[in-house]
Amino acid sequence: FTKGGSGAEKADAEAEEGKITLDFWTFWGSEIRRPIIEKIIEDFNNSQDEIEVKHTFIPWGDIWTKELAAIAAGDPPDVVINDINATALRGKNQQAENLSKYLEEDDISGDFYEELWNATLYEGDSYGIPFNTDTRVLFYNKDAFEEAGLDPEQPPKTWDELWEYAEKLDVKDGEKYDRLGFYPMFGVQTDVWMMNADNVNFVDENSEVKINTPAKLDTLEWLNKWHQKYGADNINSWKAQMESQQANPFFSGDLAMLVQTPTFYTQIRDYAPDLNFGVALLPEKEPGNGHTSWGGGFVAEIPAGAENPDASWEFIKYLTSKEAQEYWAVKNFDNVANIEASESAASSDEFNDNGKMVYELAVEAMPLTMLTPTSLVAPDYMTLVNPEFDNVYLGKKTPEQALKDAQAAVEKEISKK
Amino acid sequence: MVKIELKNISKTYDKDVTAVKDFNLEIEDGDFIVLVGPSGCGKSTMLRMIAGLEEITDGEFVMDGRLMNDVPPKNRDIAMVFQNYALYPHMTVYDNMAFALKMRKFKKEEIKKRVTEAAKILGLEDYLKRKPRALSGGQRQRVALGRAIVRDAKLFLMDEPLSNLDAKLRFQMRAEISKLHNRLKTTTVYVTHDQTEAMTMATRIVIMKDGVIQQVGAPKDVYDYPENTFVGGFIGSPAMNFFSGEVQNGEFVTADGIRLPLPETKARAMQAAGYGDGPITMGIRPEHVTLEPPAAAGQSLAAMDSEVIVSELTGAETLLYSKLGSQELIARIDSGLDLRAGDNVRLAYDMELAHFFDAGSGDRLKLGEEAGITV
Amino acid sequence: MVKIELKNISKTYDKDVTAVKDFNLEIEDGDFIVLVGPSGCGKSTMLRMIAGLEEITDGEFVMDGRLMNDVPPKNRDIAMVFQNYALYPHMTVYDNMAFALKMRKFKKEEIKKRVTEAAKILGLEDYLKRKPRALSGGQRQRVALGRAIVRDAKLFLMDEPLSNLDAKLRFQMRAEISKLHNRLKTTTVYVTHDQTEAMTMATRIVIMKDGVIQQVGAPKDVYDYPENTFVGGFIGSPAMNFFSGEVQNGEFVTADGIRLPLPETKARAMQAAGYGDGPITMGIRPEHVTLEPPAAAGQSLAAMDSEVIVSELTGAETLLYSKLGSQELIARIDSGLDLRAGDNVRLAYDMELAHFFDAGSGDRLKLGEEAGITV
Amino acid sequence: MVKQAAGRQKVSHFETIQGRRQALNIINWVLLAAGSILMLSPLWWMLVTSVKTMQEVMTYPPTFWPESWNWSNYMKTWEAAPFDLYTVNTLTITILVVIGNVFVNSFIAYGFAKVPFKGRNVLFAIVLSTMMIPGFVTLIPQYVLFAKLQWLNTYYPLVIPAFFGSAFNIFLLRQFYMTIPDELIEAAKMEGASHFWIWWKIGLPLTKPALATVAIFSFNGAWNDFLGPLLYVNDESLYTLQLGLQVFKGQMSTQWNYLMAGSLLVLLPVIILFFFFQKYFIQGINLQSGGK
Amino acid sequence: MAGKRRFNYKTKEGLQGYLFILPWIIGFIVFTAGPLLFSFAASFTNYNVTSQMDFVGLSNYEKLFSGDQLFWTSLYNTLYYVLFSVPLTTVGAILLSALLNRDIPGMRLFRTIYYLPAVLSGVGVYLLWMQLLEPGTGMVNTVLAWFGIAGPNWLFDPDWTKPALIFMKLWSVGGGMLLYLASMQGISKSLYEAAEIDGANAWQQFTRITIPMITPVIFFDIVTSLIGGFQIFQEAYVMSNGEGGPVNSMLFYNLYMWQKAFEAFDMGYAMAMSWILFVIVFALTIVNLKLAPKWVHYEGGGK
Ligand SMILES: Nc1ncnc2c1ncn2[C@@H]1O[C@H](COP(=O)(O)OP(=O)(O)OP(=O)(O)O)[C@@H](O)[C@H]1O
Ligand SMILES: Nc1ncnc2c1ncn2[C@@H]1O[C@H](COP(=O)(O)OP(=O)(O)OP(=O)(O)O)[C@@H](O)[C@H]1O
Ligand SMILES: [Mg+2]
Ligand SMILES: [Mg+2]
Repeated sequence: FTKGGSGAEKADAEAEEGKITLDFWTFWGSEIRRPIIEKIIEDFNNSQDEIEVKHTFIPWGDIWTKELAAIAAGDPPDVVINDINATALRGKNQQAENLSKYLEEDDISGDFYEELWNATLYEGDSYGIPFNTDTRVLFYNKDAFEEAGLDPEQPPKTWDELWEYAEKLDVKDGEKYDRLGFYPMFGVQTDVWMMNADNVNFVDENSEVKINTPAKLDTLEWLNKWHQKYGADNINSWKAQMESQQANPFFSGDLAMLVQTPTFYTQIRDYAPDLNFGVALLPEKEPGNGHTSWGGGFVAEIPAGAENPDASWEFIKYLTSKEAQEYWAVKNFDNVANIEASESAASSDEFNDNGKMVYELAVEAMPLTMLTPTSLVAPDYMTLVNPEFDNVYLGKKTPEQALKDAQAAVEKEISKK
Repeated sequence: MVKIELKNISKTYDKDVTAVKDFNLEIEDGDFIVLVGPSGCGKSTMLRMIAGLEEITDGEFVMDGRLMNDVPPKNRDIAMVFQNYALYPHMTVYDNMAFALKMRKFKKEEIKKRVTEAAKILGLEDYLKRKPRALSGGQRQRVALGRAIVRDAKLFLMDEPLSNLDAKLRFQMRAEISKLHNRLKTTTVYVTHDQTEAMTMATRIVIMKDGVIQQVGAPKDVYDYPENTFVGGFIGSPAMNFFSGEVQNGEFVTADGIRLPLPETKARAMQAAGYGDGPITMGIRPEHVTLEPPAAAGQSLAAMDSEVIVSELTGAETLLYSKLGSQELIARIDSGLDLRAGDNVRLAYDMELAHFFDAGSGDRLKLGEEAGITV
Repeated sequence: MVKIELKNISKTYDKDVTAVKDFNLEIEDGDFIVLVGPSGCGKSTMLRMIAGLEEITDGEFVMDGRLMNDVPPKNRDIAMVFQNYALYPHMTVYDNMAFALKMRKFKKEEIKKRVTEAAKILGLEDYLKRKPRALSGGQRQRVALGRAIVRDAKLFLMDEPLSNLDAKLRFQMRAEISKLHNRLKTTTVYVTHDQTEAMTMATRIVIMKDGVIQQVGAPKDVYDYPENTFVGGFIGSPAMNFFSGEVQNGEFVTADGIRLPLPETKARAMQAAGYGDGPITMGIRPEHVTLEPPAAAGQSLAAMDSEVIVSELTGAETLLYSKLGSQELIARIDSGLDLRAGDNVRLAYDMELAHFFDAGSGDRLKLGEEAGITV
Repeated sequence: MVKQAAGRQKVSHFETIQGRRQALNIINWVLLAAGSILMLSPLWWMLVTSVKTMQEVMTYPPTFWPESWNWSNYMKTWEAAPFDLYTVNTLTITILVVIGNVFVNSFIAYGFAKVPFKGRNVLFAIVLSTMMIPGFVTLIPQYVLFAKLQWLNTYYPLVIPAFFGSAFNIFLLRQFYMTIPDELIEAAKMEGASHFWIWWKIGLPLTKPALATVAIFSFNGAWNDFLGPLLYVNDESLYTLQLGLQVFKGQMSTQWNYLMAGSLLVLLPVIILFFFFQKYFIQGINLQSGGK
Repeated sequence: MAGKRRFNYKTKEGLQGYLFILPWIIGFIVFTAGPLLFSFAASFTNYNVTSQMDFVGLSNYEKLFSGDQLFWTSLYNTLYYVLFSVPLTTVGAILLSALLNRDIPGMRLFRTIYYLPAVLSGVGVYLLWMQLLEPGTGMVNTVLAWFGIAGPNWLFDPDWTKPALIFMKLWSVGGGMLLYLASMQGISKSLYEAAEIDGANAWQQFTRITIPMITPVIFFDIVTSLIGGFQIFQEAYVMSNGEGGPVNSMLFYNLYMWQKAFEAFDMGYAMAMSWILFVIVFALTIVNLKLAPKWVHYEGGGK
């Protein structure tokens, strides 16, 4: 047990030097990400002599359970990377420090994509500063396009084109598919297409439930059409592969088009270097409807009750500054929240042609990207909604009925509060 | 080494099985009490209560003046041989025997000395390193016995400790236990089904039936003067022969009308006791029914012709199964003669040594011959 | 119901413990073999091999002409009473007894009939619903016995089935087993330490020692003509008295120089057999040492004065411990006399019934008297 | 020797003891072997994945036999994090937990099984009921408790509770104690042993198979514990193997080959331990052999 | 008077009893009781871990019973799972241990192999299973196809998700197998000998001797798997991405509770849920305890 003690002693020793030590928790422990974040930290530590940041890797997913427990115990870390979508909720529950007082002095709100920034606000106050983000774009296999007689430089732009292309790209062998053209719900879910259709979240800012809308009904019917086209057996089999996060049919050319985050490019780069692919914005429902995409991201936040919020703020500011962000973006091939950093990364020399192509498109997609922040009134309403969609695909309900039921269920949930 | 009083002790299992009922006994320091009785009569239960393994439902158990009912077994300083051995299966024979001594923090050499000595007595020297699993039944039983005799307990409880040994070994062990008892004078309560053991080892025998004491007394007294038909029939093997009948004119008349003349003194005493001509039960031991013998002085013989039903050789003697009228009869005769079923013999009944009991209660008629018996 | 041949059977445990060595025996259909021998001599092992529970290390076991060594126990159709009962602790007494019948798909009523009947014979009617844990030792043993007798097996194996019963019950059970055997004529192998059981139940007795057969024969033959000192000493209780000495001029002379005249025929036979004046062991049973008796016809008595060391009443008789010269001696006399330690008695030795053995090997000297014995 | 004398019935091989045993054994063996395939298939998959390149891992359709066996993955895995240190850490925790679990639970279980006392059944029901509340409901209050005790960032929260019994193990060992004949306890009482000694000298040895089982379970549990160390340890120098393995797992992508290699390496000691530890719970203790 | 003394002796032994369980009592008071009581108390509040903990009476419970469809869904899913997984795993483990409790070559290896799944734990295994259960090329359906069986869409068909999890659970019966193996060691050989003589074949010996003699452990297994079954969580969490699977068919009680506690931060509500679960499981356990004397055989007499 002496080890436990020594850890504490070390912290004390550093404190003696008169420096403030900050505990910084991230879930970036991989051999790629870890050195990058640690380089940023090192730079920060070297940039001044009052604050010393100590990085701790805590596994993905469980990091926030631990954070919550630590907050409850009154002994939280100083800065934590957390999910952007629940930031407002955490603000509401006072899990994170209100950053307004710092923002009054240093208003950096304009540095970030608006959608991201808004997601951090609860009653107008920010509870976390956006760090990185993502969006969804369409990857497609150029060789397959050519094979199917499609122009590899003309990816589908609308839902109808998408369907049409897929039809051409399909290679069928009896009931099975040797190549699947496209299936919208690999990689993203029903809700993304619904937003793509009408740019409205299921529950809007005013807590109004917007599930049973004509555009969403159209979407559901359209998605169901896809489902019926390929059949549950085929879809499930392919889907299982994709969800296992291993063997990906897109790499092998067995899947012609796939909606994925831009960082998916790094996987193509590493695991399927010979793949001849292109990227495009998400197709729109009909021309002019808008290529709305969907994304998420992470913020740097100060957990409630942290000891040195001022110092923490300094560090967060550094983390989200253009310099650090650009470094992160380029080294990781990741989308960042800082607009300037994002844009300058797009033209970075470190990327090769493909990289540039993907990154530029990602930056282009960012302003079109919606977030789905956790609803403050019914944080887990998706548990009520998802089964209704499932029922449609299973043929147990009509799309109308399903949306009606989902609408009713969520309204009921909200009314309980 | 200890005086024991058992006062009105009863034991009820599971609310309805009464195993021991109102048991009263005082055991003197150095006594060797042998407990006998039919299977299931409560002997083991009694021992287990004394040991503290079974709660005493009712009554008091006092040891050297101290009420023991509530003293835990380990503080009673009693050594016990369990009827079913209860050896520790994971320990060697040596460790089984040494366990109690280790618990009592004896020195290693002392333990070794005692265990080896006991093992020698018990003929277990060669098995000390074995686990019970690899022993024969009799060897296990000897280990169980050894476990007790290595100790100097205040009280020994032995529940049929020799039942699985051969005659010769049993004979030796009996001698060893007696020797031990003579040396240490440890108060002992001993359960056995072996008549010889009971008769030869006991200072006093306690005969139980259905949880109730039937008679307590020195072996010879119990044999010679059984308090009731049960004791008479139980002690002695083969059992005493019983005939129901009645007394008529100084003769015992069986149900079949066969007449056996009574010795005069007995006849008179019976008359005096009011059994002049009422129904009565006569008991006579097989060894007191003999083959046409020359009546010796003081014997009162009544002879009858009988047919041999079975003749059974037991070694030294022969058991002769026959009938007196319609009632079965066993006689114990010398093995010299070779009798066959169907042979006719003339059997003599030594009426002087016959016993008489109340036909209803089965209690012994006290006819004056018990004078000087220490009960 | 079955004829059994045991040929050169040996059993070795764990590579080094030899429990049975070169066992040879033919058991006729309907035989009632009693196996006796000191504790640990291999009796149970033998039964377990016959049952198929223990592998036969060497030799052949043949049943009705069929080699059985490799036949699994359940196909041997053997009923067995285990020395340690081996009752099923989770079943009631009824179920314990019914188990084998159930396994053999007997009808419910038939099972009920048989079990109730057996329970009645065994005095277990009141306990049918109990689990073994709530039974006394003797009751458990009776359940074990009951489990075997409900069956009509081809062969019964009984390993000390009555050891924990009281004399009376044992006597009854013995009778029941004999009855059963007379009725069914089931071949039976029976292990006991009880001399009476051995003598009365057996058609033939097998005496073992250290895994080796010492003698096989009818009870009376074994008793009267023990093949060697071991058998002589083992059969009969108390054991035969042995004196070492030598033959001189038709007299047996003990080591202390005490002279006991031999019957003429014996003396002559001995001479003929070359034991004219070599060292020799004489054995005489306690019942053949009597108190100054009137010599009957054909008896060859030699009388000596002796001092009583201990006189032990066993019920019907008294055991008299004394000495012949420096050698210990037990006599079995009638209980009439009240002898005390230190009393002087004149003891007569019935030399006609004495046994003589080679001093070295302990083997019996065949002096012609065994004529007509069926071995 | 002539085993087949004239006139004797010939016994078919499968009617003999050996024959029947053999037949049964063969059936048994075949069944088990068939089942083994099912049992081993995930393991095989792990092994295959662990030696693949990531590129092959992502190949569709997946391959059941790797193109090349890249054993060097194991080296890389081991070097990806201070696994030597993590091994020592994990071992420290595990050994302490096993010791605590084996002895303390056995002790408590003996009390519940063999020492009658008032309220035993009620208390036992409470023991059982502690298993019935889902862990994450008490997670926060328990964390707060350990924080109050100043035990955060030490192994205390992982180790100390093991010395105060766990319901599962208490229950398990109690069941085993209940199968020990009372006569043995009684005999020991007669010989002057206190309950403590009876537990130590009779109880422990006679429940060896159960103890071995508890030891294996505890070892397994502590060795594979993830949530405990995650919550209570902050310092990465105090991390355990399971936490260490997480470096291969990302939010978006996972380095499957390294993760599987690491998992297999972590699994190995448990398998080896189990293989050799078996004898303790297979070694029969014939509880009845000491009696009739 | 005598009564009083008897009380003393009993009390003395009783005190020893308390001494034996003292570690547990201390542990319970120090480590368990506090959090338990806290969670009980908090179930009557709107506790959200960080900012609020106001008494709301029974409203959490009311909401659960009256208006929460998912509560019932999750309860149904959980009951379904328990109802099938407990008997199946118990029987499976017993049968497996019977096969493994023999002395034939390779047995050590087999035991190790069958125990392996119990050692493999955590998230990785479930991901692995997702691959094995993959309907098209997954190993399970591939093997089923050899026997001409068209395997179902395990994790995507709401009718098959729970069977899939039960199947997975069955795969790891090695833990239970270990328990049974251990308890089979305590059975006296002489019972088998007696049964053999009585004519019982291997199967009869197994059902008539082995099974009754291991009832203490069967009882243990049933009670603990029941308790454990009701708390099924991680499998579902991993395999449904924390969401509950198709049509919420994998939304088990604890998964739903977890969502409430750590996603919606409605900890008070989750704690109320946990106590309802507690009551259900406790009631079942008490029933089990009461029924036990009818079928569990304790060689030690259960004193
Ligand atoms: N499993 C075993 N392993 C090793 N030796 C054994 C085993 N079982 C018995 N023995 C030894 O074999 C010998 C014969 O044992 P067996 O049980 O046949 O004796 P027995 O004649 O029945 O004796 P008893 O009258 O005491 O029951 C004994 O010396 C015993 O110690
Ligand atoms: N645990 C128990 N529960 C119920 N009844 C019992 C229990 N133990 C013994 N008995 C009954 O109590 C009576 C006395 O039993 P005990 O063991 O004292 O007999 P015993 O005299 O030792 O007989 P044996 O000579 O057969 O050993 C018997 O009828 C028995 O069935
Ligand atoms: Mg008894
Ligand atoms: Mg024997």
